[in-house]
Amino acid sequence: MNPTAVRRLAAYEQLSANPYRPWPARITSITELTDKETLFELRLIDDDVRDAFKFESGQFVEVSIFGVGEAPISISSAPSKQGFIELCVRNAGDVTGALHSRQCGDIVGLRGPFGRGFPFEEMKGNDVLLVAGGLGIAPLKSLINHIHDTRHEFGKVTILYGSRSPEEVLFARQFDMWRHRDDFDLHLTVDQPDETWDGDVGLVTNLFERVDVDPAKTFGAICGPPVMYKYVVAEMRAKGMEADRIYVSFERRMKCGFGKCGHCGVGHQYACIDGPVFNYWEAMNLQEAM
Amino acid sequence: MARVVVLGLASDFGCQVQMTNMEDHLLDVLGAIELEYWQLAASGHMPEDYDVAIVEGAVTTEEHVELLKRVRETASTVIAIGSCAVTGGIPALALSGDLEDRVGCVYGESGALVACGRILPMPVGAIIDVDYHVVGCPIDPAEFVEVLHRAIQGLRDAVPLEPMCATCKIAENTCFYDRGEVCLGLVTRAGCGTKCISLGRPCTGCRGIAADANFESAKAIVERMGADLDLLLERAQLYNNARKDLS
Amino acid sequence: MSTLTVEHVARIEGHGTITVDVDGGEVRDIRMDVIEPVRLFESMVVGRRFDEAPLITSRICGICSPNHAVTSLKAVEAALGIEVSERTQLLRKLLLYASYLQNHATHLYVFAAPDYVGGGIGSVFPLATSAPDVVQRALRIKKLGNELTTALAGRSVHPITPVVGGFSSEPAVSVLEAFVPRLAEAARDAGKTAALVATFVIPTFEPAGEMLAMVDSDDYAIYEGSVCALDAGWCRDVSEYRSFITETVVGHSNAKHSTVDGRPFMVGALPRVNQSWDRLAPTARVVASKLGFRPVSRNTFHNNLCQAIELIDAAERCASYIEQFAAVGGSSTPEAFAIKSGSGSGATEAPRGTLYHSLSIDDDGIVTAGDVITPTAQNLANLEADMRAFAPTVAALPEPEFVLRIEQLVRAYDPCLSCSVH
Amino acid sequence: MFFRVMDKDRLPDLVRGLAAEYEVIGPIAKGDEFVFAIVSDPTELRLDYDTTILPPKKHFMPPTESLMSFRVQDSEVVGEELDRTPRVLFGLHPCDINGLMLMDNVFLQGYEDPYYKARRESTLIVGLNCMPHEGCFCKAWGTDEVHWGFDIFLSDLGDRYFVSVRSVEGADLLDRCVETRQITPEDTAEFQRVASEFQASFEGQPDTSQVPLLLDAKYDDPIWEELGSRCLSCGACSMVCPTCYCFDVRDRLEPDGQEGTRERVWDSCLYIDFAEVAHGHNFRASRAARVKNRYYHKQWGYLSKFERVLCVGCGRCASACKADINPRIVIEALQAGGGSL
Ligand SMILES: Cc1cc2nc3c(=O)[nH]c(=O)nc-3n(C[C@H](O)[C@H](O)[C@H](O)COP(=O)(O)OP(=O)(O)OC[C@H]3O[C@@H](n4cnc5c(N)ncnc54)[C@H](O)[C@@H]3O)c2cc1C
Ligand code: SF4
Ligand code: SF4
Ligand code: SF4
Repeated sequence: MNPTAVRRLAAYEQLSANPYRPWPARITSITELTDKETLFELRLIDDDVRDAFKFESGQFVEVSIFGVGEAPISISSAPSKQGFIELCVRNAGDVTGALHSRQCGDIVGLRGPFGRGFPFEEMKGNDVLLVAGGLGIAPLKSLINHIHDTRHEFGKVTILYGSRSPEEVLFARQFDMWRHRDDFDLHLTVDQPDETWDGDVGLVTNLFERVDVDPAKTFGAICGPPVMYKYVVAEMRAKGMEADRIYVSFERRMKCGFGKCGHCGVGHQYACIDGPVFNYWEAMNLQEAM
Repeated sequence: MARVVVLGLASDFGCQVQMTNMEDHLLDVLGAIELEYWQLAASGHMPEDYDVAIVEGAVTTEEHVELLKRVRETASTVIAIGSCAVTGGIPALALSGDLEDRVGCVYGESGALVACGRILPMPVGAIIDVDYHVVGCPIDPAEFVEVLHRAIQGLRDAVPLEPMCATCKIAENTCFYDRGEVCLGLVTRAGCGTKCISLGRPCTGCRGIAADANFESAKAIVERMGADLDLLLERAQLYNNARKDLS
Repeated sequence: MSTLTVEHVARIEGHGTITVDVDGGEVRDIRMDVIEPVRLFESMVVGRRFDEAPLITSRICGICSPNHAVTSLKAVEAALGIEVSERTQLLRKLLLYASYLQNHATHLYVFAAPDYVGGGIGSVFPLATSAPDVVQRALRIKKLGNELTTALAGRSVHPITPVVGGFSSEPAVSVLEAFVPRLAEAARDAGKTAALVATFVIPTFEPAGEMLAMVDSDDYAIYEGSVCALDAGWCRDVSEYRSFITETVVGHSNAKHSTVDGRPFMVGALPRVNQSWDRLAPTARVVASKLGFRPVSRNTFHNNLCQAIELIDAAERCASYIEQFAAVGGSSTPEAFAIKSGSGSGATEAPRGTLYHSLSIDDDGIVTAGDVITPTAQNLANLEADMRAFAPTVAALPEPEFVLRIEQLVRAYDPCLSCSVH
Repeated sequence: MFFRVMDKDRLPDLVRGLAAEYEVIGPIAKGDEFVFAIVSDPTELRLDYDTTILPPKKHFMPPTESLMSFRVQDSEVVGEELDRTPRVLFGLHPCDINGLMLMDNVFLQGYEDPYYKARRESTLIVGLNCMPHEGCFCKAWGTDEVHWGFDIFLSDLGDRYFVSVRSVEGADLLDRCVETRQITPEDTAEFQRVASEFQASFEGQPDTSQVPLLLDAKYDDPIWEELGSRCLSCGACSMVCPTCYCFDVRDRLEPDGQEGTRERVWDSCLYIDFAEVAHGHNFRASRAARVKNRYYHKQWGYLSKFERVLCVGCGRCASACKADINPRIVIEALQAGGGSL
């Protein structure tokens, strides 16, 4: 093996030797998206660890702020972009709050990537229907960007995204641009519009009237607040999509991220290692899933 | 650095004494804050402005009420320490019966002189919003420091929600109910490491009733274990007399 | 006439305000207003079960809670006719003395010293940088006292293990023995403390109050003994305390005032050292003598030095109690007893002076009446008398200086105002 | 595996021999009960114990343990120690050895847990046969016997122990510490007799054959509400369980706020906030849901992953639970058709 490969392998082993140990990462960019959500770009400091860090869309990292704690956060950037990751974080409590008070250049800890992501390879050659509610766009954003970077390998790509209000629309600027592209069919809706809003109004499920789905060659991907799944799945099923072509990403309380701490149980599975992305066929049979 | 004041209402100062009882760390803690006023330990006047107010003691006078309102306007963070401040504690025992009778009992006919401005005892939270709670009678110095750091960092309050029994098992104590004795651990906030129980005394509930206590079930347990239900109910009042829902 | 007030006097336990009426440079009147709110403990024990009385009354004071707990236990035991074992008594004495270590160290270094050291620095905290060894010494003694109380009683504030008839749990002998070398060090630290206190510049001041303390024929009295009056020369059984101490409610203070034979009186370290000088540990006596202290002293300001002397004594005595504990047999497991009606009282010497508790219990073990007299409550009348006598001698000083002197006098008593308003 | 016989009066030799090289932990009395604790003198050992308050898991995953210490300012890990103290756990009953093997599945498969692994690798297990006590229902799960998972196993034959030796370390140890002898046909016969007597002394073990099926069928049974109304959410059951492994991770700062420790502490799925996520959504807000989860995870969820049930029938949770929630009774009630206990 060449020396670089050996070094990388060593770094990789180090990475996995103690999965509880966070690796220092520097915040290299901070973009405020809304009042509560901010996009953080992070770079692992150690070159070899950074090179060894490979992930899939839908996977998450544990963000670690020593003295405060850890929080699982989905990676929002695409695996096709290497050397950094983006996290879209809502200020929801201790760790996420502490992260929001950090500045560019500050160091935080990262562990991961953990969990099962979306079956990107399997999705290739198909249409994709992505449905996000609120912060659920965070993991889907990674998938969307990844698809974007390999756009020619996919059929029709439809994105349905519901937010509470126009101020809460995440990645608004980017989506605004995308609305005018014809390789992405993007629909935004808000529950409570204001005078600036010229898009749809109502629940994300209302948008289904506008989409045409070829159930045999479409994959669905859903992420949003707990109440949303049932209704969105029902719409997809109504369009004739099979349960095993729908993927859902779940949020649960998590401490370790790799199947030990027991917090993220969903039925007989753990959201951290068996998910967070579940095939709906599996999820259907999980107690407490939806 | 956070500018901190320490205030005492009606109490025995035990919690403030506990704050000094971490000899090894006192100076470290003081290094992490700017202590602006602490009547017990330093001369000086209460400053106009400060960030964190640490309040010990129950509210028992109109003056306390006024003071707390001012404190709430000034401080961004209020920490209530000790049972007196958090649940009304032992001072709230004076809630049962008639205040005038009580004053008469202690001060005789001259009672009116001293009772002036005296009101029924209340926890601090009955007057103002409290951001952080350090429970116990007295508080545990280490727990105090932990909460202080949480407060300085702006983390959320983290009083355990569950009752005592898990810690009691971790300490490998034999349950008092196995001997037919009443223990308030069934419903009392965890977090003290079951100090009393490990030293052979049943929990008297000084940390207050746990947010997630199942009091109804506890009563059934006491009866089933052949222990004294009246005693459970009375003991539950000892530090929780300001609550009306425990019977 | 103008009025000078010192609100919320710092570095004392509890809230008090000094009010001085001045007329043309002359002090007309001076008062100690205990504004600490009334707490009604005596009424709160009524209706509760007898075994809760020690637990409740321990909450009168967080500084001398071991004394309140033990004194209340003595009252309960007297009411129920329970005799505790020698082992229990020994552990209780050890507990009380251990709490002296932490009490006196805190008072001398944290409360009193800032008045005298470095020209009145207001708090002990600046000393951490200017005289770190002094602060370290203070913390060392305090910590030892706390750890020893914790080893005995589970924690240093509001003891857990002392229960009616004995202890719910006792430490292993080896745990206590590990304290002995540290106690020897503490005795040396206490010696240095006494030397430091002896450098405090205090006025010559001979007030006229009586002095009361418990006296025991064969021990420095803290756990048992009879109460003796220094001037009057009598000794009485503690159970008669109501017959020799008269309490009156005064208008300006939430704490009652006490007199004996119609005179105000002082309790605390000075009266104790005055009356039990011969029973002090020899080293304590030697150090005291070297520092120029001779009993009997009437100077209230000597109370601080006497506390330092008691610190030495406490360190020595704790070590010897631990030795005795290793040798004494028996058990501290609570004695068996039957609940019956009765009344009883108990007293101990708390760091600040004699503490009395009494209780009446009915057939079901429910408390029907309670009474407590704390040391500070006894001292207040004397403190005011002292202030009246002392103020004119310093009235000519500039105001801040005047206030400091008056506060020095107040702190010499190591008052515990929240205690006084139980 | 091979077998030896050791006379009972040699036991102190064995313990002392072990103590020379290892920290020896065994059952000792605490009040009227027993606990696993460091044995400083062989006479303290109470090999006649029925069960202990806490199971041996506390020696592999302490109630509170430091994962690492850190410096706040630059997010550096400044300390991370694995506990490799050589230890012997002496006198474990089969249920507890089985319990450890169930813990192994969690902590040694997939991502290895280095803290658990380090302790596990440096600990020898000396097993001991037992007789069922009132609360045992190990036989119902087949955890009354153990064929591996120990280094040596002692079976009490009255005046001697029948010693089963499983590992090389076990064999070495025995060689070094104590005098043993070859087994005779009489020893084997007696060993068999004791084993049969043990098997015969189980009374009324619940029928567990249908448990997973029953749980599937009885998901909405009123029994869960009934249990929920009783449960104190105290978590005692999880603490005393040899197979409950859930934990929380907390950061604790030193008083100066500059450094701190990241700690792992035992957690319980019965606590109200166990499955609560940000913004207050609680996936198991009711006590009933939480009690039910304990049963579903142990007797169904874990089973689906590791083909074993996460219970060894030790009965500890039943005696720790003041609310009288007892898996054995729950199983029997479900088997009897559910509806109520
Ligand atoms: C796989 C996965 C992916 C995720 N991806 C993202 C993402 O991309 N972006 C994102 O922003 N979030 C994401 N989350 C959610 C995120 O992990 C949580 O918001 C975060 O863990 C909150 O942590 P915290 O320390 O900030 O909040 P905490 O301080 O831990 O507060 C949140 C928790 O504490 C509870 N709580 C709050 N107050 C109290 C109280 N007073 N007493 C008791 N409990 C209380 C809350 O209900 C909640 O359970 C994801 C979660 C998972 C599981
Ligand atoms: S009831 Fe009391 S003694 Fe029993 S387990 Fe709970 S805390 Fe422990
Ligand atoms: S669930 Fe109960 S019986 Fe089963 S292993 Fe755990 S403690 Fe023992
Ligand atoms: S021990 Fe019993 S009461 Fe406590 S959480 Fe477990 S099941 Fe509920």
